[in-house]
Amino acid sequence: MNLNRMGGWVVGTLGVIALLVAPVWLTNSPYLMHLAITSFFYAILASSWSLLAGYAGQFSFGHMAFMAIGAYSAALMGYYVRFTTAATNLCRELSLGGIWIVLLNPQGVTQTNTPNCLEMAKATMPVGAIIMQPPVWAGLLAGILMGALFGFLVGSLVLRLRSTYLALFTIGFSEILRAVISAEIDITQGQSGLKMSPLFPGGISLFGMEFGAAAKVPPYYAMLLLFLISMAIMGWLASSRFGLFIRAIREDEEAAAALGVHVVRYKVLVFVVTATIAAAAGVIQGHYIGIITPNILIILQMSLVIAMAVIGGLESLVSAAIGAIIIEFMLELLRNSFDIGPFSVDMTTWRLVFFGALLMLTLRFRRNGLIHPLITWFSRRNVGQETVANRAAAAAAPDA
Amino acid sequence: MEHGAIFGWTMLWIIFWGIVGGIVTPRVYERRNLDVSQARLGGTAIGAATGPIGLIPLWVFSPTLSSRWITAAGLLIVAILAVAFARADPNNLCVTNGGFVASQLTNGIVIGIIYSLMALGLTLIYSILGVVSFAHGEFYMIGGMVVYYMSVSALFENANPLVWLLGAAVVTFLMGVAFERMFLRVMNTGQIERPKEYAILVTFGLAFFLQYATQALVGANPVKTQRFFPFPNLDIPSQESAWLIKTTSGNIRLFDAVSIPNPRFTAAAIAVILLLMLMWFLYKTWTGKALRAVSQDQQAAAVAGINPNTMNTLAFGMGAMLAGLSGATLVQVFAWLPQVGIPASARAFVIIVLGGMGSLPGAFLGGLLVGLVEAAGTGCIPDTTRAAAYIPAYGMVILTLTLLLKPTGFFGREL
Amino acid sequence: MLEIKDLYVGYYRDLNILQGVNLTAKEGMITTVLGANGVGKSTTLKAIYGFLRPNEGDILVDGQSVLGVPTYERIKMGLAYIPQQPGVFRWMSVEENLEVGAWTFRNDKARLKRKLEENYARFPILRDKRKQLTGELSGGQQRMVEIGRTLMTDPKVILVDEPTAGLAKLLSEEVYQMLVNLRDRDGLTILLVDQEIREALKIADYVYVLELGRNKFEGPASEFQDLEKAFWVG
Amino acid sequence: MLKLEVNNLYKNFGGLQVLRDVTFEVNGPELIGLIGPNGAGKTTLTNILDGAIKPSSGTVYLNDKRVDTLPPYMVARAGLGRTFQVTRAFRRMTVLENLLVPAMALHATGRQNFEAKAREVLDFLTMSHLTNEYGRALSGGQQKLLELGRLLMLDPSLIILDEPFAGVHPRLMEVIYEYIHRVNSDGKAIIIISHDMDTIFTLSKRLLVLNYGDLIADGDPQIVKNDPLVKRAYLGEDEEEG
Repeated sequence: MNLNRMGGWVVGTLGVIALLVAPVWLTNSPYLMHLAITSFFYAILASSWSLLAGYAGQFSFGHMAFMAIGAYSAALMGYYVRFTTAATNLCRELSLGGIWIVLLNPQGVTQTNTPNCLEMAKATMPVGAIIMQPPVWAGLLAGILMGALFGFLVGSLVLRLRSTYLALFTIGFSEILRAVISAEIDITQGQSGLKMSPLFPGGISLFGMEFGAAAKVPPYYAMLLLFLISMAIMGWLASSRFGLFIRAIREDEEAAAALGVHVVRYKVLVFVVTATIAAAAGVIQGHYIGIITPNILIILQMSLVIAMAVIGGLESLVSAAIGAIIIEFMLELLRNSFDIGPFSVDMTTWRLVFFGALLMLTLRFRRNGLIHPLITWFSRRNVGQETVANRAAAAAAPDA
Repeated sequence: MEHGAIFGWTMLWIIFWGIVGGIVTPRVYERRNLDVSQARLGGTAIGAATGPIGLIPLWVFSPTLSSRWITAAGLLIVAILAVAFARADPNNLCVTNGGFVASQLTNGIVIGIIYSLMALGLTLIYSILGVVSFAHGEFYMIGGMVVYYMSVSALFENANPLVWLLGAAVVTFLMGVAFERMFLRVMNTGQIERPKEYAILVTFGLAFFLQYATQALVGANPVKTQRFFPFPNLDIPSQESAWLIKTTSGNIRLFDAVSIPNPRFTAAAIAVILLLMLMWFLYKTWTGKALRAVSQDQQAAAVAGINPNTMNTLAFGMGAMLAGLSGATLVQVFAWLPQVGIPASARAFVIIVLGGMGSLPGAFLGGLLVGLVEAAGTGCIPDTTRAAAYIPAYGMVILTLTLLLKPTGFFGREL
Repeated sequence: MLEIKDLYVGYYRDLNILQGVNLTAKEGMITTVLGANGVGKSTTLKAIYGFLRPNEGDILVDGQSVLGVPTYERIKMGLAYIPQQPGVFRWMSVEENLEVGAWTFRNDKARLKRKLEENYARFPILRDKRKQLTGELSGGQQRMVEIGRTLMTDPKVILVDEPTAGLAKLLSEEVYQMLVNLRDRDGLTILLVDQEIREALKIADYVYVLELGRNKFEGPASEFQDLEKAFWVG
Repeated sequence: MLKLEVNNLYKNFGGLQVLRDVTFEVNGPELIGLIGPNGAGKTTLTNILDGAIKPSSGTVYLNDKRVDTLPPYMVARAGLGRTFQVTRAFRRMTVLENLLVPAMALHATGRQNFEAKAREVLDFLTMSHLTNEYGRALSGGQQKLLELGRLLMLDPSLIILDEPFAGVHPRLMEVIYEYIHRVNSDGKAIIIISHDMDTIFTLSKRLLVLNYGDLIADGDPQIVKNDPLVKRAYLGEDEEEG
């Protein structure tokens, strides 16, 4: 292990420790805590998008759709699924060794409300029967599974498409999903959104302290944990054969196949992996915010994730994540509107204009992003010297 | 729907046999060393239209699949679906009221013409630069904004609406030219690695930038202009029985059945004039010929002395202008917001893929078809709010089917 | 007329398809470049016309270097290029194709008309088909359209790359006859690159043989009786 | 012992017949030259052997395993490696990573097992000073060598080299010559597609000639050279003969 690599580990470990202990200082500022949680959320999305687009070269504009699929799967499960200890005989249900998984009927918003089958069944159910909302982890599991499923479907479908078509298709996929969620009001509540329970409905005790359902510290650690886990998984994948192969596929599919790489499998797989991570982030964020609406799917959200990944550095997970965290904080810092003489500048919109311009300029003049070159400068600064030194050594050696 | 099951089962039957035909037919053709380029589309169409009745002879005799066969099968599918729909929902307006159907179809064509205008801009850009502009919808939005703000400005308030349109054209053209010069020209110099991906991201970035720059400048409240050209009151043949044409200032009624709102009608009329002007430009002027030459063979055009850089800039500017003009005509139809370009550009993507990337007639035909499908979808689905919300979905279904069955579209030159 | 001096061309700086090629196309003659395929014949023409940038060497037209001139302006120096793949505009009519050839003097209507007439006189069949889409024409006719379009600007030197590749034998004879006519009637300088060694030698005045990006033999066509010498390495 | 059997290969694209009844065998570590005028079907044949396209009819067996129905990655794993006419180094990956791709595609073990071998290969190609450079930083000739290096890591039993000498500097040519000899003496069969007659005649012990889809000659280079069919394909129709 060379010095640079070690330096990277040291900086990384220090960074993680800093993030772990940060709540000690931040805890008095719920606003900063909220910012931190949101920035982790975006960091997960930006880094997983960079795995998809930067490493594998699959320019998908549908990444937020996978996130929404995760969040909505969990939210719908919380709404329509109950675990009971007795049969209702009215709802659709599935018996699993003494426990019934009950599917509630949609009560409807637009048309006349239909009665809740479980409420009606309560009269006939034995006394003492327990009715339970599915726990958060079950929703998380459902969200992840659905994310993986849709990642698989989209991945298999767009496999043969060239980059332009892939971009067109995924942008359309995202829009269609938003249309479906907005339109199926009776199930999804449309624009008014689905409420989601807090991550820890009953509160939780951490480090000997009690935190209520609304406290920011538990979701901070939940999101940070997800961030670290997904970074660890993606980092491991990126440095293993998976990463090697998807980058080879990005560079030249045909050549990769001729060298024995199963192109189809890895292309689908990278969709599945990134979709799953995005979906998991969506579930946690949904529970943290407490409500999920179709507006998380607007193009702006996708644009932000892309801007974060590109400005940070598309071809590096860490750069994309750092870019996301920095930009999320900058978005907040630039929030304050101000007046210049008679003109009032509405910064809530102008900051987006600024990041749009920055995105274009970065692409035009710094394809590798603004953060990534710093990292490579540290990690690769001796490659040039090494090449020169090796060449000199080879020249000095007598010809064999 | 009273008997929704009929329609549902018909759909399932069609989808099932479509898939069977689409999977098996190419294999049969490949095994017999026949041309497989049409086999998947043809197999799917014939399977979906006729089920095993058509598929078995198809597999046994494996005739050459001409586009005529495929079109016939496509029409048959539409007919079967129409009959199933009529059986399933006999009280639907689309079944009972011929006038309503005619009206929907006409309105579909009317709106389709405007979609075509916008898609033509996108396809023009693609055929010359080889780039799909993800900011196309934003030029559309800006075209409408320019018209609205000219129409309320003290200076142009009383000007002829054509002046507003001219303003929209000039603004979007110049923006397109400036963007091409600043961000896309470098693609030809070899300075940019992987130019295709660069183009996708940088035009996407432009969309993001333009959308919020507009919002920052004018706010996010929906705006809409008055009718550009109200109809004169006409009653033909006579006032008592105006069965041929009857107009009020906001509506025109043809044959006592087909009714078209004024804004849509004028928008389509302007679009038709613009299309004719575009055709004149492309086919009769030197510059137009040069553009077509570049789109057909870059090298030969360069050999003939045509500067490709100039043509790239011009094509992008004109593409942006066409989008801007279609927005400019539609700002009297729809409420206008900075976000209005997103569904519009998604639709334009669908159209150019359906028509075949880079094909001008394809874009026109695709626009009409998408207009018709949307009209049928919105007009016939019983639940109107839901139908309206699903408008973008129809386009996506078309896009998915095109990509699966015939990725080159109607007149595609290449995938 | 056209001189190529010590030309190194390739897609990378160190992978040179051409490694020091020297050629001269003399005025009013057909100069033929032969060689097995892959030795860089087409590359030479592409470099002369500016589709590839030479790593080293120079290209002179009438003693004037063309290296800094962009491709689309080389036509104004009297150069013209007929590539191997028919470069016609398939979805344009024959007449439109010819008109595009007149792009550099598009505002000179009289000249345009004169040149169109000249071409129709040269290829009468094109007059009959002038409203037809060029893509619907036969391969030989497409060649005619292309040659006609190239001649619109009165070039001094034409670079011709395997003009008969993929054409039937009868048609190829026609095409070679066309080239001879261009030399004899119009006094053009022609640099012909070809695979059809026998045919190309028949019409050539002067012959170069390339091998692996370098000159191998050269001399007047009359000296080239031993075909095998031109091709096999002995 | 390598064995490649190509039986009655036909390929047509639409109406165009690109290959017609191509049959040949490769037994053991042969060094074969494949030549033919442009459009003769050399690239199509390579793509069929490699699995990138399927033949219209006919079969290909590699070491008694049918490979014409397999996708390229399976064919590669079955022991067929190829290079491309235009260099296809992975430009945004380091030289070392370029070499690891085929090795790791072949074996499901960690990368540390292959790094030593990769360094050996780089030594042989005189590129060890470039180990950590990106593919795009390499010169064209080095990219060509890198491609050859990737084949060594794949360790196939049959190698198809598509124009290995196009445009390379004489010094580099020697490296490639040595590469071919060494790989061949390691027991691998090599098919070289080249326009460079000189090299083909010096290197190969056997020559295959394709002309418009027909395999018109197969045998000793010196004999093939005087075959009237081959002459006609290259020199054009000879009028004295007909």
